Amino acid sequence: MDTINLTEKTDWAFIEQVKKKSGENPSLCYQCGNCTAGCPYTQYFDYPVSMVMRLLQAGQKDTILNSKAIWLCATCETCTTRCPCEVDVALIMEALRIIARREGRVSEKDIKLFNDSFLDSIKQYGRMFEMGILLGYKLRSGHLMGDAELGPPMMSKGKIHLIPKKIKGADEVAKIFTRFQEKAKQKVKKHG
Amino acid sequence: MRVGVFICHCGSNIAGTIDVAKVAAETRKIPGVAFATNYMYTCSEPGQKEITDAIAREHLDRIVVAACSPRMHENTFRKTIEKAGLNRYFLEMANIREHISWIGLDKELNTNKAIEEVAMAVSKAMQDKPLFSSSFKVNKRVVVIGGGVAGMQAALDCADGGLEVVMVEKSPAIGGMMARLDKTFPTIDCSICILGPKMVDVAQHDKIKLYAYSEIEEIKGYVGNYQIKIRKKAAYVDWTKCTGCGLCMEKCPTKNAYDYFNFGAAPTRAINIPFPQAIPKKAKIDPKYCRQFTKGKCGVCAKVCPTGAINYEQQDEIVTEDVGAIVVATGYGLLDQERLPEYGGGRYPDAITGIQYERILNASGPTSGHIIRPSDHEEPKTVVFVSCAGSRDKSVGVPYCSNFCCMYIAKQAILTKDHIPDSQSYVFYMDIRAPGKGYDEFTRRAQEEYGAKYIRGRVSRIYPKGKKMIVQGADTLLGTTVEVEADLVVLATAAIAADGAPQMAEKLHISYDTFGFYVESHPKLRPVETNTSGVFLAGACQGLKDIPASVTQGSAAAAKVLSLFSKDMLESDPAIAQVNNNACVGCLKCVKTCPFGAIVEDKLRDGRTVAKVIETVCAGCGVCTSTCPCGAIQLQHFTDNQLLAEVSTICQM
Amino acid sequence: MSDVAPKELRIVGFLCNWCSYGGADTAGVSRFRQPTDLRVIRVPCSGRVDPLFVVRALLTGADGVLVSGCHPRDCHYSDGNFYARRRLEMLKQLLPFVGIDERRFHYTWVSASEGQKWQQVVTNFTKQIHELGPLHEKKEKAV
Amino acid sequence: MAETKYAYFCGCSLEGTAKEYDDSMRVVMKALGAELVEPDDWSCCGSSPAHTVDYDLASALAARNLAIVEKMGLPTITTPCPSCLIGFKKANRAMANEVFKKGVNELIDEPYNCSVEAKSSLQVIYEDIGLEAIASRVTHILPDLKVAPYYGCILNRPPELAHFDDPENPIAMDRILSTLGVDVRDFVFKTECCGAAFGVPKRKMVNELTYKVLSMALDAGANCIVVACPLCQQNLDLRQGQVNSLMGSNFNIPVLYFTQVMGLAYGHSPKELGIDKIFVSADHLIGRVTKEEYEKQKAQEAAAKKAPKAKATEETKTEET
Repeated sequence: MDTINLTEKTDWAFIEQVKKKSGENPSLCYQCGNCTAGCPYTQYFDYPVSMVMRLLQAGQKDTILNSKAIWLCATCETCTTRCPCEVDVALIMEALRIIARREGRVSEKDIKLFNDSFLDSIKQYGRMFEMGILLGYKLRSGHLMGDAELGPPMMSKGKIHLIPKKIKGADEVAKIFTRFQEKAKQKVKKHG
Repeated sequence: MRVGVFICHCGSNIAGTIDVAKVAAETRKIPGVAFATNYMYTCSEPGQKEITDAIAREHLDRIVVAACSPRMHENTFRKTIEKAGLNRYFLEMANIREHISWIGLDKELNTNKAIEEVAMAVSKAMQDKPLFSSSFKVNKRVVVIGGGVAGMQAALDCADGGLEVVMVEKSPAIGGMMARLDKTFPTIDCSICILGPKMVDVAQHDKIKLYAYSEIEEIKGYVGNYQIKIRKKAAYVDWTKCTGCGLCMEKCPTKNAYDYFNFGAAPTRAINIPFPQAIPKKAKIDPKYCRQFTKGKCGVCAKVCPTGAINYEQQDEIVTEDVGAIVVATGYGLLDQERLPEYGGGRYPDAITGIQYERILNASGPTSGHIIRPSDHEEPKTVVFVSCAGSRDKSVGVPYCSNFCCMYIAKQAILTKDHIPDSQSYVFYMDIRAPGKGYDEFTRRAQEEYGAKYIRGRVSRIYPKGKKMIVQGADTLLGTTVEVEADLVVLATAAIAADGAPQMAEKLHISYDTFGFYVESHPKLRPVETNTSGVFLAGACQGLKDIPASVTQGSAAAAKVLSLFSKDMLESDPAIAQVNNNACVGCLKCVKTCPFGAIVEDKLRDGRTVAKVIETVCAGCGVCTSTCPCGAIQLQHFTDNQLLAEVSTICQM
Repeated sequence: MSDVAPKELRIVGFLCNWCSYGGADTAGVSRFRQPTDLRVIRVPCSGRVDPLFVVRALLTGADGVLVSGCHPRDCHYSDGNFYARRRLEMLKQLLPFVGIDERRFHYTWVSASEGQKWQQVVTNFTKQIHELGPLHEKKEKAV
Repeated sequence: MAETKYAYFCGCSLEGTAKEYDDSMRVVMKALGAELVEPDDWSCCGSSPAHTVDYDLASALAARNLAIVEKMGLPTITTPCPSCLIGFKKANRAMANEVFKKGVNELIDEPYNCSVEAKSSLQVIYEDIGLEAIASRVTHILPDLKVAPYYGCILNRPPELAHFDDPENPIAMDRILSTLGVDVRDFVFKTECCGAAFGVPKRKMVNELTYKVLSMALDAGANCIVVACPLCQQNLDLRQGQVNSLMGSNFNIPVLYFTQVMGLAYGHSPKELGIDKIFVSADHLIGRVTKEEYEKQKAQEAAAKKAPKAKATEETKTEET
C-alpha cells in the first residue's frame, strides 16, 4: 500500500457531502469494528464496513466510491442495530451508493444491471415483472444461463408469468421517474 | 461609600476576549466607585497585595473583584479584605470568566457585558452590611455509609484518629466488591487475604460501631450536628444470639435462593451466611425463598439452631445516631446482562459476567475455585473475555469507560492459565486502558507470559452451537470478521452507579450526575468534598475507580473529617435569615415554609407574636424571605434590597 | 459571533448557587458558546426568587427573565425549589394579566454537571426572546 | 382486537414467486376476522434498487401507495413483505422532514401527508389480533413439525424504525407457532441475513449465506423452517438445490410461511394454502390430528406418568420435615 498524504489527499468536501446526504456524523465512529463483526457480507467486501467508515473519516473519496463493498451491502441493518455509537451505518452505505451511482462509478456491474432492469420494469408496468427483470438482466449482463435450471419448476408451479401485468397508473409511476430525472438535471445545472 | 473594583486578566483567559482596561475605565464612571484597576492575576500574592494596599491608600470600604467564578475564589478574596481590616462580607465578585470570556468570542459584546456585570456587583456591594459569624459546637462523631474498601479505610483512619465512627452497610456483611474478588491486579495478591484483616479491624475497633444489613432512612441537621435515622432490616435471626455456626444453612431445604454475594453464579440456601470470612458472621433469612414465608411451613432452621436465634416475627428497627460529619462510600453496581441481547441477554448459561467468573475462580466460591462452566460443569479449555460489554456504548446509556475492566480481564486471563495450563484465553478489546503503576506491564505479561490472545475489535454476537459458544467478533487490525469457538465466555459488563444512588444523594442534599455518580465540589482541587459541608465522598460512588484509588480517597475523606473536627467549635455562616421584629406581623408563614424547621414562634415582652430564627439550624436558603408578605424576615447578604439593586442596575443600563 | 442577532436584548437570569450557577460555570469551563444577552444574578436557592423580582425586572426594562434551580428533589436546601416551582408557575399564569407575554419568563432546572444543558437553555431562551422582540420602547444598545 | 380493517399491500413478489404467501395470508386473516382491503391500482414500493438511486425517488415510489391508502381513509397499511414494509417505514421517517416531504410530493401526482402507519402483517396478527384469538381458531395439531422460526434481517431492524418485537431475539413467530401447539426450536440464526435481493446477481454469495442458515436450523433439531419474508423463502427453498450442489450438502428442509402453518392448524386444505407451491416438499411433515384426539392422547400420557410423579412429591415432603 502506498502512503496516503493526508494533507493533500483528504477530501473534506466529500466528507461534508456524505454528512449532508446521510444526515449522519462519521466522526461519531470510534472504530470498534462491531459493524464489521456483525456484517454477513464482510467476507465478500474488499473493504469491511468499519474500514469504509475509516476511509470516510479520512476523506478517501475514490477508494470508497470505487469499492465493491458499498454495492455488496444488502442493507440488512445489523450494523445500524448494533453500533455502540448510534451511527446509522447502513444509511451511510446507502448514501455512498447513491453518490457512486450518480458519478457513474459502479464496481459491481451485475448488481447495478439487476437494479436497472428492476427499475425499468417498474417504470414500464408500475410493478415488478419478474420474468422481464430476469430477461432484461440476462441480456444486459450476458449471464444467459444463470439460474436457468430454476425456470422450468417455477413455470410448472405457476410462479412466473410470461405476460406482464400493467397497472392502470403505470404512466403515473413512469412520471415519477421522469420528474426525478428532470430534477436531477436541474440540480446539476445549479451546482455547475 | 468608597467602592474599589479590581478586574483580573487571568492571563489571557479573560483579557483575551474582554477589553479589561475599558471595563476599568467605564467602571470609574459609576457613582460610588472610588478606584478601579485591572491586574494580570488578581488571585496571586501580588494581586492580593494590590487590593490590600489600595484599601489602605484609597480608604476603600467595599470591594468588587471581577474575575473567575465566586465558587472558585470568593473565600480567597474574603480573607484578603479581612486582612486589610474590612468585614469579609464587604466583598462582591463579578464572574467575567466562566460567564463571559469563556463562552463568547465577540470582544465588543463581552466587554460590554463585563461592564454591566461589574456595575451590578457594585450596586450590590453598596448594600453589603457587615456580618459576623457565631460559633457552635461540633459533634465529633462520623458516620460512614458503605462498608466497602473505601468506607472501611475512611472508618479506620477516622477511628485511629480518635473519632467515634458509625458504619452503615446495607448488605449483611462488610467488604463490598473487593471481598468478592479472587485476586487483585497487578500483584495477584489474594483479595480476601489483604482485605480480611481490615474487616476484622473494623469489627474489633472499639471506636467503630457497625450496623450491617442496615440502610439510611433519613438525614437531618447540618455540618457538626447531623441526626441520622438508620433502618436495621429484619434478618429474621437474632444476631445477638447467632454464633455463625452455619448449621441452619446446612439444613435449610430451600437450595434455590438467589445468591447476592456471588451475583447468582450459583444458588444458595434461603437462610445463609454470605461467605466464610463474612463480618459480621451472622445468618440471615431471605423471605423471598424461605418456605416458612412462602409456604407458611418449614421451620427447619428454628429447629436446628443451637442458640434459638431464629425469629420469623422479627421486624425492621429504626435507630438514630448523632454525628458531625458524613462519609459517603456507597460504591457501584453492574449492568444487567439483559441489556445485552446480542450477547444472549443472560439466556446462555455459559456466557457469564466478570464478577461471576471472579467468584468461580475463588477458592471459597460456589465451585471451590475449580473453573467449570455452569451448563455441564466441564472444565473450559477455551475462554473468551469480552471487554466493554456495555461500556462506551451509547445505545445502552453507558457512554463512559468503566475504568477497571481492562485490568481485571488481564488478571482473569492470567488466572485461567494458572488454573488450567492447557487452556487458551482470547480477549476482545477496543483499547487497553492501563495507566496505573505497573498496569501496562501487567497486561503485557498476560500476553507475553500467559499467551492470552488479544484481539482488537468488538464482539458483535454470541450464540451457542452444540456444546460451544460461538463468539463472532472483528479483528480490526486484520480488517476482518473473526470467530472463536469458546467453552466459556466472560463479559466485562459495564460498571454503573449503585442502585438507589440518586435517592441517597437526595437524602444527603448532594448533587449527582446524569449517570448517578456523586458530584465533588471541584473536579481537580476538591475531589472528596461535596457542596454540602460535612459530607465527603470516597470510592466509586464519586466515579468508577480501582482499589488503590478507592483506598486513597477513603483516607483523603478521613483526613478531611479529622481536620474539620480539629476544632471544637465551628464558625457558622452569618448569611442567614434575620427577623425585623418591628416589621413582623406574626403571620408565621415563614415557620411553615422553612425546609429546616429553623424558624419558631416567639412572644415579645409586649405580648406580640413574631417569628424567631434558630441561627445554627438556618441553612440560608431564603425561602422565608420570599414568603414574608411584609419583608420582615431578610436573608442576610441576599436581602430584597441587594437583589433589587442588581435588578434595577441591569434594567436601567 | 454569538448565534443571535448582534443587537442585544436585555435578559435577566436568577441562578441558584448550588446547581444552575455551577452549571453555568461548567458550561464556561467547557467553553460552550452562548449568546451574550443574559445577565446573571446569583441567589442561594431558586426558592429565594420572589416573583416580584421577575415582575419588577420585566416592568422596568428586561425583555426576558430566566430562573434556574436544582432539579426537583435534588435541591441543596431539600425542597426550596418546590416552593420556587409553585410560585413561579403561578407567576407564569398571572403575567398575561399585567399585559406581559408569559413566554418572556421561563423557569427550568439545570444541575452543576449539566454544562451542555445550560448552553441549550440559554441559547433557546435567548432565541425565543429575540423572536418576541424588545418589550420596551428604549433605545437598544447598538453594539 | 384494535382494528379489524386494514389496507393490505401484498407487494409484487406475492403476486408471483410468493403467491402461496398471499393466498395463505388472506385465508388466515379471514379466519381471524380481519378485513383486508387492497389499495386500488397499487404500484411497486421501490424496494432496495430504488434506494441505490436516491432517497426521494425511493420515498416517492412508496409514497404513491401510501397516498392511495390515505385517500381510502385507513390509518394502517399492512404488508406481509418486510422489504415493502421497510420501504414504507423509511418513507414515513424521511418525509417527517418538511423540505424532503415537499420534494417527494413534487414527484408524485397525489401528495402524501404522512398519516398512514405501516405494520407488518405478522405484527398485526401478533399484536392487534393477539395470541388468544389465534389459539381460539385452532382445530388441528401438527405433531410432526419441528420448526426453526426464521425472521430474516429487516423485519425487526433497526429497532428505532421497526418498533416491533426484539431486534436480536424476536419471538412473535415463536409465540404464534407454539400457540398453535407446534414444536418450536430455539433458533439462534433467526435474524441472520439470507442474501436478500442478491439471488440473481450474486448467486454464489447468497447460496453460501443460506447454507449457514439451513445448517443452523438442522443443529437446532428442526425439520422445517418457517418464514415471514418472500425473499427469505425464495433463497432458502427455491435455491436449496443450488446450495446442495454448490456446498456438496444434501439439505431437504421444507421452508413454509408462518401463515401456511396457521392455515393448516385452522383446518384448511394444503391446496388452498399453496403448500404444493413450495419446492422442497413438506407433505411428509404436515400430518394433522384434530385437537380433541390430540388432547385425549396427551391425557393418557399424563395418566401414565402420574404414578412415579406421586412418589417424587412424597420424597420432597419427607425432605421438608
